[in-house]
Amino acid sequence: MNEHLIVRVVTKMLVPFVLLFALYVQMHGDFGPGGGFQAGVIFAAAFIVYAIVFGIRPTIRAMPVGVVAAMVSLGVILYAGVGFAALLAGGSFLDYSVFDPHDPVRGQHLGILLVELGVGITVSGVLMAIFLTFAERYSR
Amino acid sequence: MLSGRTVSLFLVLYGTWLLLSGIWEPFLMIVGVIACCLVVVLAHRMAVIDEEGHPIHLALRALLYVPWLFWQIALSNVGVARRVLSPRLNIDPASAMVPASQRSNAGLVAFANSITLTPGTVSLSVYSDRIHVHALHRASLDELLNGEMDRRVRRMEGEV
Amino acid sequence: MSLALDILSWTMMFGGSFFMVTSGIGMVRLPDLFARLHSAGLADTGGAALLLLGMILQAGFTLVTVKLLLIGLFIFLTAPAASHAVAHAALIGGLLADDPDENRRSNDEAPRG
Amino acid sequence: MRLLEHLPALIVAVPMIAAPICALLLRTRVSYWFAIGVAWVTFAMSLVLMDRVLSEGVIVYALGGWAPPWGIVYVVDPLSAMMLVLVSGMAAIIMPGTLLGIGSEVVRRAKRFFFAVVLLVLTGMLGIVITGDAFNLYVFLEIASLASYALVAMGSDRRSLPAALNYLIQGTIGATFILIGIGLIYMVTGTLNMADMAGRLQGLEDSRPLQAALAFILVGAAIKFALFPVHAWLPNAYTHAPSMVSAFFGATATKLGAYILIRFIYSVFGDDFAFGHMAIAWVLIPAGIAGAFMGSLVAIWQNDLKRMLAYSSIAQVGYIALGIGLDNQDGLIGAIVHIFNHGLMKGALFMVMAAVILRLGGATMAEFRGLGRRMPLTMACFVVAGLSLIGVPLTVGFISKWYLVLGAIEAGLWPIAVLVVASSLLAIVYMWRVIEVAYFETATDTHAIREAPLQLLLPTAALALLCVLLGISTEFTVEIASRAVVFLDVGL
Amino acid sequence: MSALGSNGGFMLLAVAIPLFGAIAIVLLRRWPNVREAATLITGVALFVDVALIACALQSGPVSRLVLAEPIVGLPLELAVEPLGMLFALVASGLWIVTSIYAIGYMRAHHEMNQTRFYAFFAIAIAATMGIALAGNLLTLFVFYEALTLSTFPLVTHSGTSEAKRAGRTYLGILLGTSIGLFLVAIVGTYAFAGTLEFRSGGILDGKVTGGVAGLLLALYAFGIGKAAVMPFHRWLPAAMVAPTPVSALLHAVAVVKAGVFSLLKIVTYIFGFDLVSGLDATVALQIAAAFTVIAASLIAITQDDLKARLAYSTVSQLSYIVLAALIADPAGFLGGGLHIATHAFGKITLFFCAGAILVATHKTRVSELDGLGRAMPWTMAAFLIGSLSIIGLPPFAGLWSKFYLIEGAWFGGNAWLVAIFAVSTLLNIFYLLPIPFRAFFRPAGGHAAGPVARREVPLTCLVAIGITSLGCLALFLFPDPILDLLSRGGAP
Amino acid sequence: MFGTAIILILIATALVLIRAVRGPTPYDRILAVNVLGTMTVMLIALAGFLVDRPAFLDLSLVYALLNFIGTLAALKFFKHGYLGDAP
Amino acid sequence: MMELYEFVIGHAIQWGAVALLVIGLYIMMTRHNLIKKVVGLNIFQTAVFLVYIQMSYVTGATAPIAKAGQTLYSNPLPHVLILTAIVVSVSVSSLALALIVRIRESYGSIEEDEIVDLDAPKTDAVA
Ligand code: NA
Ligand code: NA
Repeated sequence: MNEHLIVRVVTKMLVPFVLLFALYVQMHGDFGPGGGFQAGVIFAAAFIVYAIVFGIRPTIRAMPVGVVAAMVSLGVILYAGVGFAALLAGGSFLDYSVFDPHDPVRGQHLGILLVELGVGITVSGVLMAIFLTFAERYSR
Repeated sequence: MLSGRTVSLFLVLYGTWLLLSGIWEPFLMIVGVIACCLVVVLAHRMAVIDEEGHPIHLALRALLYVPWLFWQIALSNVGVARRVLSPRLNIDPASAMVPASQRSNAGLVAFANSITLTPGTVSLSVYSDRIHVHALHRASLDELLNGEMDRRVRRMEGEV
Repeated sequence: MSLALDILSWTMMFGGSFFMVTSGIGMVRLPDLFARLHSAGLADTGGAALLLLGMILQAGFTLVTVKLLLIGLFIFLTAPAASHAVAHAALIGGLLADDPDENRRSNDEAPRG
Repeated sequence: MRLLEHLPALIVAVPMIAAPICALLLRTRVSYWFAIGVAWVTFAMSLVLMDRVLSEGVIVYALGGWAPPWGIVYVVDPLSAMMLVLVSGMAAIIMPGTLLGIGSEVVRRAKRFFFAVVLLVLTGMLGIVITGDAFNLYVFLEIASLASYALVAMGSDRRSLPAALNYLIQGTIGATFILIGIGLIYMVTGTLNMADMAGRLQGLEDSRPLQAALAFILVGAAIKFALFPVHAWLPNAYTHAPSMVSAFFGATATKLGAYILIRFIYSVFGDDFAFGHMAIAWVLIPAGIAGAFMGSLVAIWQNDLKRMLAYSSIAQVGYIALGIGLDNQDGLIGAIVHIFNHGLMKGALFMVMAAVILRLGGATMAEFRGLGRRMPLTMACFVVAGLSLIGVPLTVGFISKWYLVLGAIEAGLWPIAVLVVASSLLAIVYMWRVIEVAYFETATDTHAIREAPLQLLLPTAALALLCVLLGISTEFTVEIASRAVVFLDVGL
Repeated sequence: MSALGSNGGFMLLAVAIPLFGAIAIVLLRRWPNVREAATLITGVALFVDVALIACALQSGPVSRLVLAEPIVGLPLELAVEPLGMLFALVASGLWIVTSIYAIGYMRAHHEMNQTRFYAFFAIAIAATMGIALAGNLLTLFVFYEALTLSTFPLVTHSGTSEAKRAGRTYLGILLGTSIGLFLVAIVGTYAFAGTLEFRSGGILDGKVTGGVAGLLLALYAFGIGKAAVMPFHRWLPAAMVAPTPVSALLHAVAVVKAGVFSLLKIVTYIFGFDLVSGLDATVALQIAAAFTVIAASLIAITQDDLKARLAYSTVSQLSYIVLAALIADPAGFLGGGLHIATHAFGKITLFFCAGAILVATHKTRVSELDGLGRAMPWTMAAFLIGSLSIIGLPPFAGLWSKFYLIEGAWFGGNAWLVAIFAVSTLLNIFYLLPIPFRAFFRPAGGHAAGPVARREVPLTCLVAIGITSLGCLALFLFPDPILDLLSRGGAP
Repeated sequence: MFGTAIILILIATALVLIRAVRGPTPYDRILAVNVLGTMTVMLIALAGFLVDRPAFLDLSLVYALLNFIGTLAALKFFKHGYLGDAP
Repeated sequence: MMELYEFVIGHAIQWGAVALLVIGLYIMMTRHNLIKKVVGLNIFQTAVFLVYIQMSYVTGATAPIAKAGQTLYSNPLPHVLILTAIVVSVSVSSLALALIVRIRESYGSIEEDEIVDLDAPKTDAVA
């Protein structure tokens, strides 16, 4: 689709802002759970639209496959790791208030932020991985 | 790497971030810087920071063009709605080549998208010097062939 | 003032909905793909814009407005690109009856997009 | 130790964090050992939890320290403790054999991730069992299901792919039904906590959404549970999945559908509503009996033994549904005990398939000719587990059938009692075909076939042994099932 | 009482000795002579053990021995009562004789897999001891199934396709009836009575309505397939393919006797005479049994195959005991119990003779036996003794059991049964006596013409035949010990 | 008033659905689904106002993005038969 | 007036959900093309989103929200639930598509009946 001028230009303009929006959702998601999912989807969507318009090879150049695969695992590890950290800090599993003994609410903020980050990384990793395998190998 | 365009992209992104955040909290502002840096790095790796992907040079003059375009969109919306809703379906489809005098790809895209955005005309195909346009009614095509939109877009590109 | 705003926003949203429905009618009534493309434009531009404006008036100047504007900006950027992509694909697919480019399939001059 | 208090969370969290770590381990062998360790640690945790539940009563653990109505709670009662032991125990027992078992049965490029996905399944299954939050249950259900679809698809036989896709489609329909049901209850009660739901449902028997919710959950769970006539995903999935996967699923997967059904009927809706108001017995009992017959009958005609076992699973699932449908203590004890006992038998039988496929490259009647002499120990395990499947006394199968028949008679359903045992006679036919071929016929080829390797043989033998031990001493299974039934407040 | 001094310890030994014997037989498989010695030693040890139990029973109270508790409140336990004692004595005694016979027969007949044969034979005896000493109905059922499974390899011993078919029939009917009907009856009994213990006067009286009791009784009567009440008798003629010692095991020592023994015991100790005699169903079942008596006799007359004729004779004779049970009074109990013993001695003699004829002359048909009395005088004399005993003519033991049966029928108000017994006796004469008559009084003719050489069978076979024939006589002369024993059981 | 708008848009959605079902060319369907997407974006936003949950706006923005991607993917896939690089 | 809206919307959504359920199931059952089946599955799952959207309208459905100060967070709200459901739905679809890719690689077809035919000679006949 490289010859497709309009789509190409529009996509180029779009991609940075979509990525930014993903990070925005990620970082502002801590006022209610669920932000990580959205962020992950949006983040991956940016790469997916890029891959559709420019092809797989440039996409992999920007985001190597190994990185994508590691993202999946690292996100989950981050998620569960925060839970364990809470345990070790003396709270119950996923009890983030222990992260800041003086201000439990801040602790909760931090905990949710990290957990959601884990979710976001995993979700985007999974989606990208699936798209890459799908697009790489499927032809009608 | 750190071209003017890159810096510009960073600033625009950060502005958007602040606007979206709406909270002047140091933590989020710092996170915003990190986030924008990350995006710029990724955008750079994806090679989208160029005059096509970040046509900041058009921004100022676009402020003049956009209101006119919106007015055109409003007018043609009403027009197309009337045609669609008229009992006998008052349409007369036609397609033709419309000359395009823009010099840059960004300008060409702006022109083509403007055509598509105004209901009643759709850009079918873009060539370096002309755009293949389809219209719901011959009248819209004739109006486009006047060349006013072409001129205004080229003015946005900056006249030589 | 608030009442006036309400009326204005109500009108806008009603207008937007009207364009949406008109777009839908056009999608059904119009005879071929290229004609329907214009009808789709009604939803993307008049419909979406008026609805968003109506909502902005309801929201006042808040984060919600910023997001509504963002949605509008996004639609105005991507909708024509999508429409064009469909139209272009259909053109290449040979769906246009009075195609002026006689040499489309002779690779004389490949369109740039 | 303080960490003990957090066991309800750890038992899910440990496999959850272990799964991605396992994926990051680049060598298959390393992740294999890692997964074995995790499975056994989980198993140990489930035993400790069981012990605590039996001695101290129900454990409620609030995630994040938030009290029940706001946060997600994990609840360990006798039933969930038993399911935890079953799931983690089967994982622990089966895991050591997997590396050999998947040798030729998993596509090469999937091997690296095999163990990570297995741990993901484990996470989801344990989560389903332990959570006290309805929506959380759905999420865990999907984690387990997605990973399960992937596991089935890892089979090296290309037929595993359409099988996995079918499993995916039907499984998703089931899960979606459950999700709709949960949504409807949420709509009526405004809570996702199952205990809260039960409290707020009092007096709402005539609520349409509630009735719809029960119907949706019943159908959804039935699909997950492979209850006749919504069992269609199971035969191909179990046949074409790698045998070790079939062993694990055969022992656990459908059981979770049963668990979800029991959980919702007794812990959320209450049996007055489910059986009195909605008369779901009229669904469960006929479907259970029909499934028992249909599954066994079809099993008789199978040439591929994995497929035979798969159909046998459908039959066994019928018994469990029947036991639930009887709505009395003994019936439910029978169902719960059978959930556990069938896990042991099917686990052992599919492990035998894995061993036979490893040595002979297939598991059809042809491979089983003369197997009694070629792989005597493996076949001995097969016979023991097979007798148990038939329901011969002194095996676990007898115990489950005893309670099912007792429940049927207590419910005044004599014909059902007769049908239960009559259908188990069909099991004699399909098991005996194999035993006959293995002991009375001689192999057609003359290759020297060695007995199964120890990693496969020991777990198989352990399961077969359990089939007998737990058939003689039922302190563990029946005792816990009885407690579960008392706790669920059944038919009192 | 010390553990071993109590008859509890002896009861455990009664089950354990044959099992250890089986292990010894397998371990000694390389030395046939030692192996056979092990069989005999085990047999003697068992008999001594059982005799010790009998002595203990004579002198002291009965203790119980709990082996395990597979179902809460329902242990596997051993206990001794007179009827079971008798059965244990008969079975363990005849096992020694059968072993002696088998040693000669198996070697002379060049059978394969003799180790397997002796081992499973011993296991079957262990199961029989379990049946005889079962302390409750569950225990009885467990050993009943064990007996079925352990005799399967014996029935299919030759491994031919005919044997395989016979094995299928054998297993199909026995497992089918036991799981499909017997088990249902047991669970039903448990559901109503809350226990399965054998108690004087029964456990069901007053707990169930007449309809349920009738249903249960019917389930027992047909569910105990080993009693071979028509239409579930086919397995017995089918099992004729087995080697003769196995036939002896089936017809005299263990299997069919286990069936009628169970029925007698259930009527006596589960139902109680009062309950059974008051049931409408009893009459119907009596008719079924009476039909079996007559029909099987008629079929026997038409059989030319010697073993098949004897098999149908057994079917007929078994229903005598079924009728005895259904008469449900002390005289019937006495007659039934006695008939277990007398028929055992008579029928085992006949089968030993049939086996001897086969080994010596390879003849299996009645029509081929003309003139054989000259070649095998001892064998055919024994055959005559066995026949007379079965018919019930003096001076042989069969007289007593028939006497008590008729007495029970007459005084129990079932005069029509007396007629049945009379007709059946006539039929007995028709199908049994012609065989020795042919052998002694018809000249050898047909294809096997020519001078008849004396061809007796191996000495061990002859010894065995002699012992059992003498047994028939001895039981006629000294029936008192048995009658004493039996009269201590039965009515409360 | 949000309710009215929602009902009207639902009507429009139904009309577009007719086109999506009727086709006749794949381009017609793709176009219809694209318009459907735009309408859904508006629906979600309006629903957010109706139930006073501003978070719905994020959702509709995401949906708009997915709509765009979906249209491109469908076109490319229909035209070329692959999504990635030419095989 | 407001009640009327809510009634209409509530029921429109309800019937919409039912319609989607039925349409999705119908497609899944009648189509042989695997992609179409997955599309049907997606339509089917969309019904759930509608059910959960409808929850927002029903009075009393609002989840209990913790008191401020005690904690910042509330019980999962409908939109979070919908979002989760969407994520699940996307994952399921992706996995399904990935499977279809591999099916096409192995069979050269994504038509269910053709795939069944391709396996037919290999399937087990009754011995
Ligand atoms: Na347009
Ligand atoms: Na199963």
